[in-house]
Amino acid sequence: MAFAGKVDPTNPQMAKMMEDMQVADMMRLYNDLVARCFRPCVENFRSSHLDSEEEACLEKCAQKFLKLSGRAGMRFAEQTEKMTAPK
Amino acid sequence: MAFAGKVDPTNPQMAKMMEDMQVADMMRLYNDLVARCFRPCVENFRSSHLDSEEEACLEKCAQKFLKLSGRAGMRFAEQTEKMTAPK
Amino acid sequence: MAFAGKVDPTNPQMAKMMEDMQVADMMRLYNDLVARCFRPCVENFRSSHLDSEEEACLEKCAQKFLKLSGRAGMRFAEQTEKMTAPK
Amino acid sequence: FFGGGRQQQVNVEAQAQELRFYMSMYNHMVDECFLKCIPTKFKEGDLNAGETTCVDRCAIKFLEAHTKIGATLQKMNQGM
Amino acid sequence: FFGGGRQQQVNVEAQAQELRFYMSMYNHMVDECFLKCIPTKFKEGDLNAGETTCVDRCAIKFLEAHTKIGATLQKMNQGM
Amino acid sequence: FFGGGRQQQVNVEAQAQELRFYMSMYNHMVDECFLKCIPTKFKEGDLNAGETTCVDRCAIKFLEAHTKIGATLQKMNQGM
Repeated sequence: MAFAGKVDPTNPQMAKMMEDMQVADMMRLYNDLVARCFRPCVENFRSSHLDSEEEACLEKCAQKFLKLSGRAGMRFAEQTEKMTAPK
Repeated sequence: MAFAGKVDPTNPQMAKMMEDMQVADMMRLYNDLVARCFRPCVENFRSSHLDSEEEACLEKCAQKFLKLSGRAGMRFAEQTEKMTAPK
Repeated sequence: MAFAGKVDPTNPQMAKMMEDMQVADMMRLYNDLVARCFRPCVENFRSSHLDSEEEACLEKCAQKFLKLSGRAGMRFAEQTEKMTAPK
Repeated sequence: FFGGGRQQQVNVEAQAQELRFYMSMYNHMVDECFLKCIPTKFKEGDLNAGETTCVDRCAIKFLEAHTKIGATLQKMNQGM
Repeated sequence: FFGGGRQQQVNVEAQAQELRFYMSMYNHMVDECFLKCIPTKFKEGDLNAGETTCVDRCAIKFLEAHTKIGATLQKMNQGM
Repeated sequence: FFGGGRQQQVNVEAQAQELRFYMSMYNHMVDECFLKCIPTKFKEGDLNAGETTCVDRCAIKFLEAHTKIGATLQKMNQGM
């Protein structure tokens, strides 16, 4: 996580808490991503199954979102470090 | 709930947790439903009170939403059962 | 908070819980407000820094939102009191 | 008297849940009324007269909608 | 046998997390299908035939999308 | 030394709350920048050059907006 530097991971209670939060955040990300990509990618309901175009759209949407998350996370880490730098 | 089959209800701790989650989910549903139906149904603020058309709109919106939830829940239960079927 | 009257603050456990909830709510408000105001106020990405027009927009948006919250909170307190009035 | 701690614990949790319900209701109300009453060209930091009237009415109508939808939920629960 | 309380505690939490995952998935599905299948002019409280068919298909497609995106996440995790 | 467990507990909760704040801030940033920088016709799975530049700027501007709004909240708190 981009903000892992914010806490003390040597504290075992802290480590446990971070692990729980990471699992919860991963689940949230997964569910949000499905809804976010479903909205623009699946627009017709003439059939009960995804066609190949919809599948490709969902895949590209998820990939783009994760790449954007990573990129934005780098900027986030840099900037929040700057703010808290002069200890 | 459509996913009640996912947990062991004979465990008393589990049963207590499910009950708490159901109450919390019911409250969330109620509050979300008000906002969701308010948005399309209430559009003028020339008066401080709902007129009969707005009231009818809110009622139909809530009914439709709950019926959709039930219907979608049936499909959800069928499909997630299929995925986890061959035990 | 507009609904502070809903609980018994002389109970120390209750007071602690309300304090925790207020801190969590304040953090949520802050983060939501940034996203809410960023959306209409920041529309071009030709530069990496906010220009003075965007800064002014963000400030007015936050001020208006807080004033609206306060005003709506007054109505909320009045009306929910009315509903629960005849003790 | 003994065991009162447990009772109190339950009570605190029930009150916490009620408080969370009211907070969520209030937050939704603020969101919807901001959306309905405030144009996104923010000309000033204050609420002008038209916006103030709109917020007052919007808040009251939102709470009426809350009551209306609560009644609908109850009616449907009984009907099923 | 002793210490079973602790084990059970962990188990309850894991199951709670799983349940929360399914609840969130279901809630998102309902949200998206309401958006896709129900026009905001609500003519009646029932689902009409077209809406019913739409909801059935929407629910199934949503779950397929869930599987598809799960697979994409896994592929990307391994690729990195 | 005794009672350190309690102290540590408080500390863990405070840090958890801080962490949740940063996670929420980061998640909002990602949401807004996805909305602003990515057209919904997804032509490929990678970010192209224009999108990459947009994300970099969007992330920085979002954090500036965070600071700006924080300052506004503080000013208003003191004014009241």
